[in-house]
Amino acid sequence: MGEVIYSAKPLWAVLVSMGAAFLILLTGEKARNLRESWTILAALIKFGLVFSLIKPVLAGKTIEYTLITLLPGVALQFRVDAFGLLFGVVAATLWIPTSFYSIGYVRTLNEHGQSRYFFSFAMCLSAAIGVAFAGNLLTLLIFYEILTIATWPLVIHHEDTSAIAGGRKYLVYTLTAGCILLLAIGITYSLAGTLDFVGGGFLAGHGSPGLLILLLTLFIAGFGVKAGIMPFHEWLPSAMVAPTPVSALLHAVAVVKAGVFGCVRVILFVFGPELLQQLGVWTILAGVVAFTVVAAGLLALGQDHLKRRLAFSTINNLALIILGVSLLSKNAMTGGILHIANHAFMKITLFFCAGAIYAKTHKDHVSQLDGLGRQMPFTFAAFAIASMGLCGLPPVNGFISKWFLCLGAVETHQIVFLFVILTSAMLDVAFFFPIIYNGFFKKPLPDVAGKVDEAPLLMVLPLCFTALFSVVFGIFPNAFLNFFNIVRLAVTNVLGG
Amino acid sequence: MSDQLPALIIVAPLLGAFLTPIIGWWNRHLSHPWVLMVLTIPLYAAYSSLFKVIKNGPFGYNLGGWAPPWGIEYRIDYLSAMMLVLITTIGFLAAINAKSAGNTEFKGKEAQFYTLFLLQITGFLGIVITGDLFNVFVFLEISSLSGYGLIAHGEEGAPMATFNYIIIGTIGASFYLLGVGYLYMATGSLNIADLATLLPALYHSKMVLVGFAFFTTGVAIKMGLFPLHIWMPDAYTTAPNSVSTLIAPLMTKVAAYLLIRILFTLFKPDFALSVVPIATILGWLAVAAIVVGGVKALAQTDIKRMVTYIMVAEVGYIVMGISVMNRAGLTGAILHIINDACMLLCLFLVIGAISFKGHGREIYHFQNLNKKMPLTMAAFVIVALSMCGIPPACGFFSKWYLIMGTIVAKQWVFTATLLASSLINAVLFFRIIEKAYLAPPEDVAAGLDHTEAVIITRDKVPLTMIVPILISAAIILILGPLSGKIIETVIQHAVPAIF
Amino acid sequence: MIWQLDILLLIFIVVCAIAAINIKDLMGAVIILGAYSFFMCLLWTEMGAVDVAFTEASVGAGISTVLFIAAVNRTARRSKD
Amino acid sequence: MRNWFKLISMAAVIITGALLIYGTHDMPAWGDPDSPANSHVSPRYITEATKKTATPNIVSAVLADYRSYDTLGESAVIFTASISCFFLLRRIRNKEDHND
Amino acid sequence: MTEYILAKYNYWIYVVLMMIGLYAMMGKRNLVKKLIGMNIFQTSIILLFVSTGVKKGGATVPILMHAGHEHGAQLIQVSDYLNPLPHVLMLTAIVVSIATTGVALATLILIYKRYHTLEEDEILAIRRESRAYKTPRILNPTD
Repeated sequence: MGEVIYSAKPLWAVLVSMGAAFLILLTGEKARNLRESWTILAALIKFGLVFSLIKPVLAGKTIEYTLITLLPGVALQFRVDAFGLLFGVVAATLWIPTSFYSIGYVRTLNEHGQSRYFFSFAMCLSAAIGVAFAGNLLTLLIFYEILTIATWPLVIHHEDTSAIAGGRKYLVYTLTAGCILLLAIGITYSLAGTLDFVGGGFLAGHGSPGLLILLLTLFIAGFGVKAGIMPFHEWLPSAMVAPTPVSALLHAVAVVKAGVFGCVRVILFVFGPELLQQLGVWTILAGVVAFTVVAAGLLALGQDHLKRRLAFSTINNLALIILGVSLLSKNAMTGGILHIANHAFMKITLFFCAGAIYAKTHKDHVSQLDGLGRQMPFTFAAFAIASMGLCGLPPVNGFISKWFLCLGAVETHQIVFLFVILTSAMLDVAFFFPIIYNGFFKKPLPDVAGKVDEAPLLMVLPLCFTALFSVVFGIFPNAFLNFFNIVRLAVTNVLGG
Repeated sequence: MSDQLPALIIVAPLLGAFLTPIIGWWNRHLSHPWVLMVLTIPLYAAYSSLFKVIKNGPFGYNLGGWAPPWGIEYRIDYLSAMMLVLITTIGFLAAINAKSAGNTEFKGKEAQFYTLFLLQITGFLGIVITGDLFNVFVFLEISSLSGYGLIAHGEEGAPMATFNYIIIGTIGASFYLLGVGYLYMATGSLNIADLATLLPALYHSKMVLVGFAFFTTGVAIKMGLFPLHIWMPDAYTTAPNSVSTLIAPLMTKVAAYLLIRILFTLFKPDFALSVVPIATILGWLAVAAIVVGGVKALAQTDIKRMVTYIMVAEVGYIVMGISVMNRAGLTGAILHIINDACMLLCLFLVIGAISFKGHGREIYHFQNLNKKMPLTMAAFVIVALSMCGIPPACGFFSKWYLIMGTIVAKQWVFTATLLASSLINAVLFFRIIEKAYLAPPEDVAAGLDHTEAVIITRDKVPLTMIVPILISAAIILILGPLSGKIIETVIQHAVPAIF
Repeated sequence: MIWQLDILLLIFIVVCAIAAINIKDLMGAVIILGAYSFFMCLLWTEMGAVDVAFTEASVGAGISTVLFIAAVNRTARRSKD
Repeated sequence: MRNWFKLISMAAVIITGALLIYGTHDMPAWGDPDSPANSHVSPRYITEATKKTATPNIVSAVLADYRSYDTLGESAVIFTASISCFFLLRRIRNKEDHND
Repeated sequence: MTEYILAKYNYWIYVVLMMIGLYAMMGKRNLVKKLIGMNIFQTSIILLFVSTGVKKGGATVPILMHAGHEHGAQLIQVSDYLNPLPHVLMLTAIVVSIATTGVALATLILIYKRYHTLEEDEILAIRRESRAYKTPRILNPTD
């Protein structure tokens, strides 16, 4: 796998937001500006650290850092390969706009418990980067569990009955998933004696097919909870009670993507395409996620609460990613992995918009948005761009990943899956376009101001920024962050050649 | 000096205990600093013996200069050195903590309290360090007797709980003594190392089998293994807080140490593997302990009582690790001895601080507690996460090894029990965390933000309480990532080579 | 070592033990326990364990009985079983 | 309920007793001078104690010398018990004084 | 058979004593009776130990007769003296048992002060009552 560089940069990337988290807690409510400058500072430093890793990784190198031995043969180890880097870059990049947006959001709504909010947020980011850079399953699990716990205070942030219920549901689902993962990883370790990720998998030749299929089921169940694969998706819509920036970054990028990331890691780096071909379970897996894709799309149609609709759209897209990977063909894989990044940019824009609308007008149902586009043109324009992307229309970046997914589905000669992908695009159109149409063209509700009256600048700028980048990455997939090259490299790492 | 280390570990606290009443009689405020001063000696000696063992391997110390089978030998190997460090560290932290709580709980009787406190620690240390079966009994009794005295001084139901403890504990100790008697009749020796060489020829002798049965039953009683745990919840719940802080984390662990000694040093592992079905019995008892402990803990609203039932389950963990009879399982059991002792220490310290500030122990009393005692509750959250097995706290790692052990042994029911139990723990602790950290939903619904709803003053927890709490919480966090190191340097040598 | 004496003492001891746990008057039970200890001393002397017998006579039969009597005096004397 | 408990304890006692009696099966005959207990460690006490410790009573010699730490422990036990009793009972007297 | 019984009857009687003591500890309701049982139980174990030191065939108490003589040491015959080790151990055990009894009696007095009875079931009833009284459950709809 090319040259290995030993560097503590991945560790620092993880630690920087953890340190910021404690500084935030120490600074407390009294010095708000100082506290929030910690967040922004950490976000910038983190981005710088992660960004500096792109170049060596694209040159075919792997960055490794071993902290301490945990078990014989397994260390607390960070290893940055192309796939991990993709997730890391997405999370680190999007933290910057989210930080600004968060500040605008909590100040506009005058939220309580802001220190706890920013503390948990920074911890989540730390854990997400840890997940991205984990060099083996155990390290991954450790950060995955930290992520679980750090998200909980954000979910229950409002402390009302529905928030607490949502938090409990979240914990029940994710902690059970953690236990299942622990079991799965334990079995893996007892079979193979190692947990280090290897492109193309390391489980081949260990254990009986029955046990391996059971193991795969456990893994997918464990990671699938966070990735919202049906029937484990139930917590995600309930967790939408969280403040919108949380939904935006965590339930579109960090947390759910960590689940998807885990699934993909297991499929490609633990089992490997060849083993899955041999076991013949990839069709079942793809079938399950394909069902999720369609079902989530249908359910989204029925939601009137905007954030819940977005949540189901998230479930739909996450399943699409896993579908792409489990098709095991080169193009489908490229599309799936690329969709991790693309979906993140688009979905975070959508959530930002939802948050901006809520902060300005306290409206959170689709049916209340009539004519609001005239009052908040920037917000609605961004919303329109992002939803076009999710429907797969060029020139937004969603088009590219869906294109590759379709190519991959054709490659595998499973026309069913092509059909699924296209159906999901149709469903996307069906549940997004009415919002845009009503927002711009329907007669405004009486309480909508006739003039342009946007949310605060700290909220509008980030959402314009992410929308803009969604378009930029659609036209130049290799702009700035080299997403396309990274994805190509990741696929090469797995499939070889 | 360094040759006399093993003797120093016992003699220093013992002499310190003899002198404490005099010091206390002279000036009762001096007894606390005196105890701390005395405890630094075994603390130092324990750490240096651990380093000595790591460097040079196990060593013995012949008391009075008599060679082992005739005289009493103190034997320090990897396991006992580790236990010594554990006991002295926890004892020291508990001693620091004892000041504020102890001075109110035992007003006017500090001297006696600290004397018993030192004797308790001496007893634990003696059980661990000695290489002579009868000497173990003597130290077991020292620790039990001082424990009886300390616990009986607790709240309303304490004397009755203590009486039950005395009866059951004496049955346990007597069973242990019977076991010693049977083995002595079979071999004529009392020295563990000597017996270990003599016993293999006699494994099928009925005397040895019965002796073994009584040994394990006696130790199981002291350990509080289901169904012999009946004395434990009452005794530790009603005990004074500064006492349960010391005894609850250590008594069960020392007994677990004895069980490991009996199963793997006194008897060779193949005795348990091929002669008696002890592993199976212990394993299923452990499953029952975990299930019953967890369910009973769920039923409690008093947090101290809840923790005692969690202890029942935790003993089940340790025994389960022993019962699967493989390297991973036993490593997990030994690691869990350390981790669980630290977690329980922290829990009881937190409970002690909460009670000291006059808050109730029922769950509904935890309302808003994070505003009143933020540091204490932060420590509580760390322990809670550790108990649920969330990394990087130490509870995760011992659970990992235990689960590995059950997987290797292909005992899927055991695995399932362990996993289910960590979920039960999550329920147990998160309902308290929710209470402590969240405003009541009624207030939120009524539009009262909890910063406005109640004007909350911070409780000033005395330094002698908050420092041990923070140290123990830090230990929990540090032990987790260090567990690989601990296993590499200590525990892997303590596991019998045939595993 | 005469086995007849031996067996006689043992029978006494067992009888005392049974009586001690069955008498409803606690003071009586305690005194019978003292007698039990005393017979035990005799048995040990007969077995040649003179040191143990001495200790038991002073500690077991003596101090222990005194403690019991003192405790029973301060508490209830009747027992329900 | 109570009888039920008595039955259980009776059963436990009988099991214990049966186990103990089962163990006696392999025991050396009563008073056997060559039993392991009498032949492994103890002969050396009898032959050497006087030489090494200059005490005619072998029990005292072993008690005070070979196993002196048992004796130290024994005195610690007494000390513990007396302090425990003192610790527990003094409060009552204080309370009574207070109440009266 | 007779020989077997003669060789073992001692042990059996000890076991019977132990069973009596153990039964009193577990089955009796009165706390003093439990303690009496505890004493019986412990003495029977001591008896078992002491009997391991017995040697038939002319062995006497373990006190040397020729002490002080220079050549006395050579004359010592192991079979002439009883095994001293169990005696040593049991001296300690007796002390331990009396210490336990002492602490137990102290708690007994505490219990009597508090509940004015020494019957276990009565005490349990009182405790159950007081606990129910002391900790009222607050019925919280969210719990």
